[in-house]
Amino acid sequence: MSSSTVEKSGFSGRPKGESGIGAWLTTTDHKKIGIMYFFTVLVFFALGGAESGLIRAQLAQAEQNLLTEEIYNQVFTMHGITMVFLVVMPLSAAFFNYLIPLMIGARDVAFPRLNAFSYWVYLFGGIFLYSSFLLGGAPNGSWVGYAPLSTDAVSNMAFYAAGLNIVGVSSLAAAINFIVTILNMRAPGMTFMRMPVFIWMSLVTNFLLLFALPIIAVALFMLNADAVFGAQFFEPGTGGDPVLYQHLFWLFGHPEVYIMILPAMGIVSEILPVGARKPLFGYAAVVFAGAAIGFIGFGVWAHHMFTSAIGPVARSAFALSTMFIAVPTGIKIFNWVFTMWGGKLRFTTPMLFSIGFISMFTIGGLSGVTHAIVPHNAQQHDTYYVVAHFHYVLFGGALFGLIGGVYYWFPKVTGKLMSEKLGKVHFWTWLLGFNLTFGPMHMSGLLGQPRRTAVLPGELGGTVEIYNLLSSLGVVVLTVSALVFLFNLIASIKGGVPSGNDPWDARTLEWLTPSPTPYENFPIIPTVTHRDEFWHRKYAEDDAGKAIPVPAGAAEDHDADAEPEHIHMPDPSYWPLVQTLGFFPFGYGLVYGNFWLIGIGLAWLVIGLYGWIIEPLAEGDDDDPVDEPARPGARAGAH
Amino acid sequence: MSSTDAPEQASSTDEHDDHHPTPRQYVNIAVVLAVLTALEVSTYFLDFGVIAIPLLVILMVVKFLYVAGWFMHLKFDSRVFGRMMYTGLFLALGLYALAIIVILFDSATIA
Amino acid sequence: MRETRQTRAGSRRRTRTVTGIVVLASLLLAACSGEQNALDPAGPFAQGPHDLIVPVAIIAAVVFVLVQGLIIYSVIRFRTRKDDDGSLPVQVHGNTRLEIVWTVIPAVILAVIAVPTVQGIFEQMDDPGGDDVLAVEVIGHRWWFEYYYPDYDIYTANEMAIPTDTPVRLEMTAADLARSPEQGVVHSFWIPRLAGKQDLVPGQTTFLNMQADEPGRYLGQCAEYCGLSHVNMRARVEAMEPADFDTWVEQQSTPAEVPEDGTLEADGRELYNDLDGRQACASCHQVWEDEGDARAAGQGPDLTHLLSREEFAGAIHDMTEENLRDWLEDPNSMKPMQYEVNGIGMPDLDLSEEELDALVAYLLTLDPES
Amino acid sequence: MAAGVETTTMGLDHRKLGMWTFLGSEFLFFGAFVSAYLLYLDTTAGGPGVEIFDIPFTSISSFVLLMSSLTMVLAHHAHAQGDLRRMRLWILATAGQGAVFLGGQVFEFNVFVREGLTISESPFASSFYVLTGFHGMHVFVGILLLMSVYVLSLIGKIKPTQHVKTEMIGLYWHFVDIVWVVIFTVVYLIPEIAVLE
Ligand code: HEA
Ligand code: HEA
Ligand code: HEC
Ligand code: CUA
Ligand SMILES: [Cu+2]
Repeated sequence: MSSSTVEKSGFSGRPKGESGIGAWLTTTDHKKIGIMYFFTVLVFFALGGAESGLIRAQLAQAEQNLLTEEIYNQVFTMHGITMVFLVVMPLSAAFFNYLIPLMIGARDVAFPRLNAFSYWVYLFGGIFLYSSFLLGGAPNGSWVGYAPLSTDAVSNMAFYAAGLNIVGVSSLAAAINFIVTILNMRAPGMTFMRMPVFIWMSLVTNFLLLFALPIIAVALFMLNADAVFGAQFFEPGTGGDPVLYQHLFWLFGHPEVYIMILPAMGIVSEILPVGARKPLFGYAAVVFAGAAIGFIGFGVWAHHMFTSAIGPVARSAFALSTMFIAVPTGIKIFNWVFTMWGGKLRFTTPMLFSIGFISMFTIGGLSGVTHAIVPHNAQQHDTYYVVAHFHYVLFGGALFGLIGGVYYWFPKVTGKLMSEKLGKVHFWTWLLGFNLTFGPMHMSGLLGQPRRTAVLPGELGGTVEIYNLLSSLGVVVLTVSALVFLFNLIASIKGGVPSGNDPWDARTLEWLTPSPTPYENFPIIPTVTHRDEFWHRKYAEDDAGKAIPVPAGAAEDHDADAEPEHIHMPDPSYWPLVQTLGFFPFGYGLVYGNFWLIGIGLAWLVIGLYGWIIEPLAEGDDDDPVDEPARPGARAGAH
Repeated sequence: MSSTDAPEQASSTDEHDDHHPTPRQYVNIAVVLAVLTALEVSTYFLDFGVIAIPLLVILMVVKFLYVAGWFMHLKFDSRVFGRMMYTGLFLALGLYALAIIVILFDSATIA
Repeated sequence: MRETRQTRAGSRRRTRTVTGIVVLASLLLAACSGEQNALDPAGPFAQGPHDLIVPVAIIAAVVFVLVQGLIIYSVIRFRTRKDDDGSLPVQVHGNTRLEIVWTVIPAVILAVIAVPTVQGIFEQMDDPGGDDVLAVEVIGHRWWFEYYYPDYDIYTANEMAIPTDTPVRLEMTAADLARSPEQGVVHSFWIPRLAGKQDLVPGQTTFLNMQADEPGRYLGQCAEYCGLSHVNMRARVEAMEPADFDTWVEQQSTPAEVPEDGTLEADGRELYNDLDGRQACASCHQVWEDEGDARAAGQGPDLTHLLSREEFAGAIHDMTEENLRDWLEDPNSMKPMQYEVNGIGMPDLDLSEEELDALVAYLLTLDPES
Repeated sequence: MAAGVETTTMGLDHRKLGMWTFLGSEFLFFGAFVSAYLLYLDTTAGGPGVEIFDIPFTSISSFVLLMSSLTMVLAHHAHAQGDLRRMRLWILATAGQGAVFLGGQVFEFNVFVREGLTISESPFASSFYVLTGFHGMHVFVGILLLMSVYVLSLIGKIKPTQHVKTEMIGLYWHFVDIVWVVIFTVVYLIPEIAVLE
């Protein structure tokens, strides 16, 4: 093990500092990266929220002209892109980062530097997308970017194509990383059926990412090639098929919506049992349903194209598969409800958000099923009724779950509790503001209000106006609520009440270690003998199924015979940050059709890769152990 | 960490090297691949009639399996690897076949 | 065909009573207002889907009440009480029988819904057939709808005239003639009270059936985002008694009258054909003046009987003298377009006051009623 | 906590598992391009179509790429034996064959462009160039990786024991080869034969 010191004198050395900004810039620690994801998401959420504020201000009354059509179209496009790709997905990634290693009893992810790489690519991809505002206008072709509209230069959608591909690289790298981590780094004894549901849902989500991202990458490359390099993929003038783009986009797009909801479902499945003081009702069914949703989710994509140029047989087939997906989702809903049934519920803030999740998501899910009634989908499609549906599942679902997760794991990260009082204010205003904003959209949509329209036409009839006004008022409530959340967050980081190591009487492994989590996560890697391992270390069940606490100290110490280990942690590295900067020239090259920039970007990425490879080997990195005994003779043979 | 014994303990690297093929076997496989390729190309010069296309597909699959099985060691390595790859392969085949069928045979234009 | 339509009308009356009982009272309240209201069908092709969604909405409402009821009940019943002894509740891990119940019941419900859904899809898309079907070709341009009546060789824009009680089969595609006949972007034609929407795809033809029971003006909107002025791409259907429709066809099939020489209108016609140096109106628009001439689609809307339409420019402005003048003076301020950057829309032709007077006077003569 | 195989849950090397995971997703990537190509086979907008292919020429370069898989696996075998010198030799051979293939592709593209098949000619042309171009990019990346292994093993950064590294690059290389096996049949041979008939 001492041989590693020899290696330290390599090409550039590795960064040291344990503190200060440098430590953050070069970190490969999954916990720090998770925290960076979280704060970056906050900024993008504020941007996306501000954009939605502009949307709602414009639509508060009929025939308003606060924003021109040109600006409005950019704003709603960027709102959609921001919320989907720069808020919900990376917020899930923040949880993956922080929690996956902790929940499976590992010290880091499988590829720590790749993990840092993912973060920086995400950040720079986001900055790249937003730089378009300064460079002649943001993309304005909607978040689905239908061709051939988006191949038109005035749509600025080259930024969308290049930007999303960059962000996609981040997600793909992260997906591979997390899949390998979950499959290959579980603590001894943690079999698949002992994994926490959150881990299961993360695994499914990352497989969805793994298989869905390449599809949109292709769609975006084609779009980019059409828009900038004169290709003809979707150009009807030469026989290109615009519907092909729609198929490719939604082949990705639908799995994508489950990518956004499954992590939240995992989080809720962790919080509910803790809040109800009862194990998850039907663990196997919840896990299986999650996997089924992921799988079926690949086979329903054309339900976004019911009014497109597809025929009756396809419409019927996709209607059926779409309806069918309600079955596994329903299983989860009822299992969650029955987790609460017969429990002793403690209404902590995370619990409130989880209950809010079940309740609000069900509304969005049910309106989803009404979309699958194809003959009537022709009325709903591209109206505010759809906008209502997807905000109920995305905001009422994904965001409620993820925010519940923030409250729940905040003590884990900081060792402090968030204010429960402010948390409850946040929850109730959030719930109110959310329903006020999106509830009325069901009505205005059915009354004929189309989406993606820059002005609310007065001729739609008086009723629509009042619904829009309510929606716009809702955003005011939401903004206040978000500020309460933000204040709570900052105040609790600064001066929150110490939480102790296990504030919720939790069930899973991450609470086994001290809070805040020490650098190496676990002093000794735990050996797992049960699902909900940590809970079983605290309680036993009597014959009637009643739980009784195990007296302190009497617990059978599973890890007693484990020897103290020599702990290797991944070293920090400059290269993920340095290398990913290369995506800027690469991206701008793709946007402006400049092969020099593309070349510079690629060269930069390659050189960065070399820096990465040549960097002195560290113990415990995603590389071969340097302390592997060298085979005498073999080395000599090399020269 | 090497002291903890995981339940699904693995064979060490050196162990599974043992049942890796020899260079001679690799060369044999390559010869087979070369012959198959020659057969493929011959369909261009000779007229195989209706069997040409099925034949080409079969040859392609066989070559695929040979390279994956021998050169990529799928035959000898953990089944997990193969599962990863075939999941992607079959998902791609299924999804794109479905999409192509929808586009070619059930576009609204025809209805 | 007639028969099915009658049975549909019957079921329509029945569901009206059903809707009356629907819990969603607000749905009903809304159903009484707005000419672009998807909840107030005014023809069989809108009624069919409506009759399907109402029971589904009821089922959804029941599931909604059930789930929310369960949640609220659990929250109240199983909250930790003040006098709680701190012991843990019974650790139930699951119940296979229950879980099967809530797997099977939704599956059965959905299977039941699926049958009429699939039937509805085929009904909605099938060619209504029969001799009385009126064919109309719809071409979506950025950002206005063009209509062509192949049976009568009539071109018009924005407002589609149809006879009542007659099925109309729309054959639709999209094109931006400014660029090439086959280029264009996706649009969607949607008149909620008469039918659901159907996308218009450049290079392909799609179909949509619609029919109006009563005469009236039905509002609609392009429903697929198509860029800058998507919001300003509105559509209208003017349904009229068959006799009135025949009159309309008659009028539209008469060439426009040529104004007498020496009048302001005649000057306008001159300018229309030749704007010395600037792009002439006639290069993009057609005014059909001679039976012998072929009628043809242009880059811009056909102006032959401009004044037979109540609105113009994607049906966002009333057809008034003032508006027309403003339009010619500065089209972009009346409706954002992209002529300069993208060749889409109507250019600003730098018209002088006199030219404007003359052109507007000329346009106002394009009225089949006069 | 090194990634030694002994310490992982499934007993698999992280990097190999990661590589296979990545390759799984690559099928979806190439599959989409191949699908677009198949859809657009006849969509030539009056320009050149599949008849433009020079099958004998492509057969040779395909054959070279196929054989590079043999040298690749021999390189790994040598590395597994701890024989870095021979490993480097085979690596060079592999990269060389890859370069021959790439050169062939560049030549082929040039000929096609001169014959009027540019990327903006038709959807057929676009999908052909982008599909084979992306494959070419993969080969190019493979060559870069191979040369890195070569150099790194020279300067002692890759040790005789670290044959997982060659194995990983081998996996990638064989995959790229497999994709070409499919492309050669589906993109070149079958359409060409269908046209001849
Ligand atoms: C988190 C994201 C998310 C989730 C989870 C879902 C879930 C579902 N979605 Fe949604 N959807 C979106 C995000 C999401 N969607 C987005 C973003 C769009 C718009 C994209 C755009 O155009 O911009 C969209 C659009 C969309 C459409 C296209 C609408 C249109 O444009 O015309 C359709 C059509 O079928 C649909 C259906 C469904 C269905 C059936 C589900 C199902 O999974 C829901 C299942 C859940 C339940 C049904 C509730 C619980 C179940 C029970 C309590 C059991 C009992 C129930 C019954 C018996 C019915 N969605
Ligand atoms: C997860 C996804 C998500 C989320 C959370 C939201 C959140 C919101 N969205 Fe949505 N939206 C989409 C995804 C999402 N949206 C998508 C995909 C589209 C389709 C785009 C398209 O058609 O292409 C869309 C479209 C869309 C439209 C339709 C636009 C149109 O069709 O013309 C509207 C209209 O009202 C709207 C409104 C809102 C509102 C009011 C919120 C609010 O809930 C937002 C509330 C948030 C805030 C108010 C933020 C406040 C925060 C602070 C103030 C904190 C400050 C903090 C720091 C400095 C750290 N959105
Ligand atoms: C380069 C092409 C072009 C030229 C030249 C042009 N127009 Fe137009 N015009 C259009 C287009 C395109 C529209 C449809 C705009 C829309 O609604 O989005 C239009 C719309 C109109 C309309 C409204 C028609 C309706 O029913 O919506 C009128 C009236 C009109 N033009 C008159 C004129 C006159 C008069 C001139 C000459 C002084 C002229 N146009 C020159 C392209 C042109
Ligand atoms: Cu045309 Cu929107
Ligand atoms: Cu979907």
